Amino acid sequence: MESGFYGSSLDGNLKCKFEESGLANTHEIMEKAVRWFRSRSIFVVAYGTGCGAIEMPPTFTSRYDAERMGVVGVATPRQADLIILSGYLAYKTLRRVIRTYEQMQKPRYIMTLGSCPINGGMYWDSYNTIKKLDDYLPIDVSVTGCMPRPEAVIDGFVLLQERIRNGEKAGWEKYDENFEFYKENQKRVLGGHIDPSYETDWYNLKSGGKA
Amino acid sequence: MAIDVKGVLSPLSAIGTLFEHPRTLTYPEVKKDIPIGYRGFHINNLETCVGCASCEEICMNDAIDMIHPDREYNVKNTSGCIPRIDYGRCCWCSLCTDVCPPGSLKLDNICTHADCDPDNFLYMPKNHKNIGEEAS
Amino acid sequence: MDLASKLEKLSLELVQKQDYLYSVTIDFERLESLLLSFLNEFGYITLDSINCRDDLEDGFFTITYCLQTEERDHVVMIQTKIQRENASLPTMHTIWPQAEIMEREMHEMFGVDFPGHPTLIDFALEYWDNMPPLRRDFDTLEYVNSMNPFREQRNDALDAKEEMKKKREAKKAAKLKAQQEAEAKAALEAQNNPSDEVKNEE
Amino acid sequence: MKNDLKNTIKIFHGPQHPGITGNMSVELDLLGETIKRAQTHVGYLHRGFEKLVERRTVVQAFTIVCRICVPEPDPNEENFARAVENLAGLEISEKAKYIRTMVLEMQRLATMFLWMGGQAGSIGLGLIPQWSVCDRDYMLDLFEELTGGRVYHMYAFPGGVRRDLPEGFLDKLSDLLDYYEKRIIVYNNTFFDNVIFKKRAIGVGVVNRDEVLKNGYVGQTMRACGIQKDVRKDMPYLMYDKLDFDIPIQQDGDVYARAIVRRDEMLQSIRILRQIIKQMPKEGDILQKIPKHRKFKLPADDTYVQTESARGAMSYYMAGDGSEKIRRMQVRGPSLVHAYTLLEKLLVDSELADVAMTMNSLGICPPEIER
Repeated sequence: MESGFYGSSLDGNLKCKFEESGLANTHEIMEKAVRWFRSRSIFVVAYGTGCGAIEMPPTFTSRYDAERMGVVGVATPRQADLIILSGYLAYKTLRRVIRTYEQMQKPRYIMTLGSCPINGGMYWDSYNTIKKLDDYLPIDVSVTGCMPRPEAVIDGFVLLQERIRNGEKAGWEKYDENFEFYKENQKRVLGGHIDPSYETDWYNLKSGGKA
Repeated sequence: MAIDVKGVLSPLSAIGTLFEHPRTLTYPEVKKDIPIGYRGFHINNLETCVGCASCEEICMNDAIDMIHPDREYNVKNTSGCIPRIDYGRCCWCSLCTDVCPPGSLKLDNICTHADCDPDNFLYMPKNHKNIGEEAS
Repeated sequence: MDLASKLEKLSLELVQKQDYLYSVTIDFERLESLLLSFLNEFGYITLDSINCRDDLEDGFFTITYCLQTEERDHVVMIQTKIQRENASLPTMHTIWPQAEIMEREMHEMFGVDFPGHPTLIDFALEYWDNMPPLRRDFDTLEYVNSMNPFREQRNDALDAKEEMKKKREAKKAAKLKAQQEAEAKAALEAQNNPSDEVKNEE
Repeated sequence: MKNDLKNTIKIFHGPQHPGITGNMSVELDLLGETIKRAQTHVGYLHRGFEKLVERRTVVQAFTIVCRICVPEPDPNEENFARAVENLAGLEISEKAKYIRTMVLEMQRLATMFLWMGGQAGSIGLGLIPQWSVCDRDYMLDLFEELTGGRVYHMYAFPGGVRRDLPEGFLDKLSDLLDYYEKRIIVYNNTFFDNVIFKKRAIGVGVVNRDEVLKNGYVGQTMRACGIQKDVRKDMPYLMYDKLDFDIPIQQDGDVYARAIVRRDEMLQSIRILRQIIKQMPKEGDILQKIPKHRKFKLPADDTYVQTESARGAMSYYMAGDGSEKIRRMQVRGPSLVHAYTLLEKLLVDSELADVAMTMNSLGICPPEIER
């Protein structure tokens, strides 16, 4: 899959047009500009999934003020670019997180806070949390700490912005490429109970969909 | 209905804060001083580490592995091993530093690490003698 | 204390555990009537918590009801034992509304049944099909290993005790070897110039 | 019941929602803007603490308990430490007691500032969270210095505390309290007296006074109904019987009354801290000598301890069995009853816009409901 930033078809058309008119470089410059703007306007969906959510208010309010870097909180996943998974995920939360992530528009990114999503963390022997988040969802940036200080969270933002600016391969592209792999893992650990299932035909629901 | 005059006017006093000094820390440029006792990342003085694995034993998160260092630092090291910490497990409770018999394992006040690959969180404690001091 | 004499009439003993903590132990048959008399006669109107302890070795659950008076200046624990197999308790939700949620939790975590309880549905777990997780015979680490893989980069970890043993043995061997070498050397030297030895002896 | 729910629309308030106090959800059946039925769902944060504690030794388990309630970890640490001390028969020194009391009161202030941000944010006063979260951060800076942790302190250890006071700490605390006293006047002007807050909050979420004691509502929910009860006064622990403070009450039982009670409690906390600064002993042990972690055994006995957290009484039941591990630890926080028995009832026939405000004012903290 092409890593085009305007969506694949439009991207190809634009490129052709630029090349026809002898402006091959313009396309690159445009893409760079788009990347820069994208890196400076990251909208974060307001979903505190774990302990790390307690460091979100200081990060987003006046003391550390992530807004000066263009990182702003929004209410719904439809408007968001980034979801911060702030800590351990219980199986019940993972179902909601997968749904929230799939509702987000591309390009979308995932940042994890704390040790728990990396290798289980404090709850490594707990029966209700997942241990390796990158089996189920593609992670762009992991920040360690229990919990990470606002400084560490901002470091995570800086790293994410750098990656966007350099046009490195983002998590959502991996998710599209290895969709079967991620779905298989999700089904294995969630026992097939992903409600509503990803294949749900929303326009021809036969039995009442369970929300 | 009576109008609550005080309730309407008193919130306007917030305008006065326009003239106060801003409290924001512009972090990546200006860094806050983190006190020395802060429980940040691990440092280990390899010249005094005796490889006793007390830290491995007390860690309830099973975060510490004993591995061979690249060369021998301390001839008195009983097992020839030094601790390596999995930052996908650690909770910075500092029990490992409390039980360390020679006091070689300590917690630094550096505490930020972000990486794009979740496999990169096995942390080798830096070989520092004291907090904030480079080893020779 | 006033309560102690009242309980003595019911042939029960009030034990003081801490400064503000008392406990009463009672058999299961009289539990419901005792709770009612605590509420209606002794003035213990608040149900603070219900909890369950799994005594696996003896085969029963210890149930503790913590009650407080209107003054809230001390806590009385009413403890009873029920059989672990097919455990069942009378529901208290008609008397104390908050018991509904506490009993729902206990049903999920220990598998205790409450006949007549209106909402014995999922509390914290979802699609759980294993044994109730807070029972002591549920091994959480085994369950985790069957569900989730951990990271594999840590396979190079060594057992420090083994390494210590190995190093000690290596040291011993080295020492022995050094000793033998020294002896051999000494013997060799003694062979080569025996006159030195004679000189030393002198 | 079925008939009432005719023509209603069902929406989920949470878990992904900016107005929720944590990772939980409330299922609402709406008729227009009016709520006809509310049902709480938790479990998004269940980690099985009570199981994990059984697998660890006492020394290891103490680091995990502060994670039970994220906004205020210290009452959990205090409860755990006191329960272990009760079981093992440890006595702690006067200085350790003073330090622990101080940490609890500091935590109470920090939690109240965070609550203020949430309460103001839930009715759209965007300025107050910007200020109050920043003010809370100054307290966290002091915690960093004292305990080495910003949010999770892991400081109150069975047998005392883990570190001594750093040099000049009490002076810094005293300066911060001066600053807080000035700030509370500012918050009075901009938030508590604000006509917007009054219009929204007065008469909303009224708790029935007759239910309070029987249903086990605690904390500000109880005190805003005119019931003057506080664990610090009724069953004094640590140094609270030697400190002079009042229990503020209000009579109305609505959201506004709870807010005023919280504000008065902040002032009382400052008063307590000032006394502690004056009375703090200069010398003294801070940590009792305890056995090594594999040899620290608890007798086969059980105990029940209560601590007044910033949202109400928090209780721990703990039982040992003669081994180095804990047989059973049960946590009963204030949120369990508030989120189910109380909230489900309060929301019926209220407006959708008031849900976030009511939840905030009850001080519901999801990680503590399900552990």
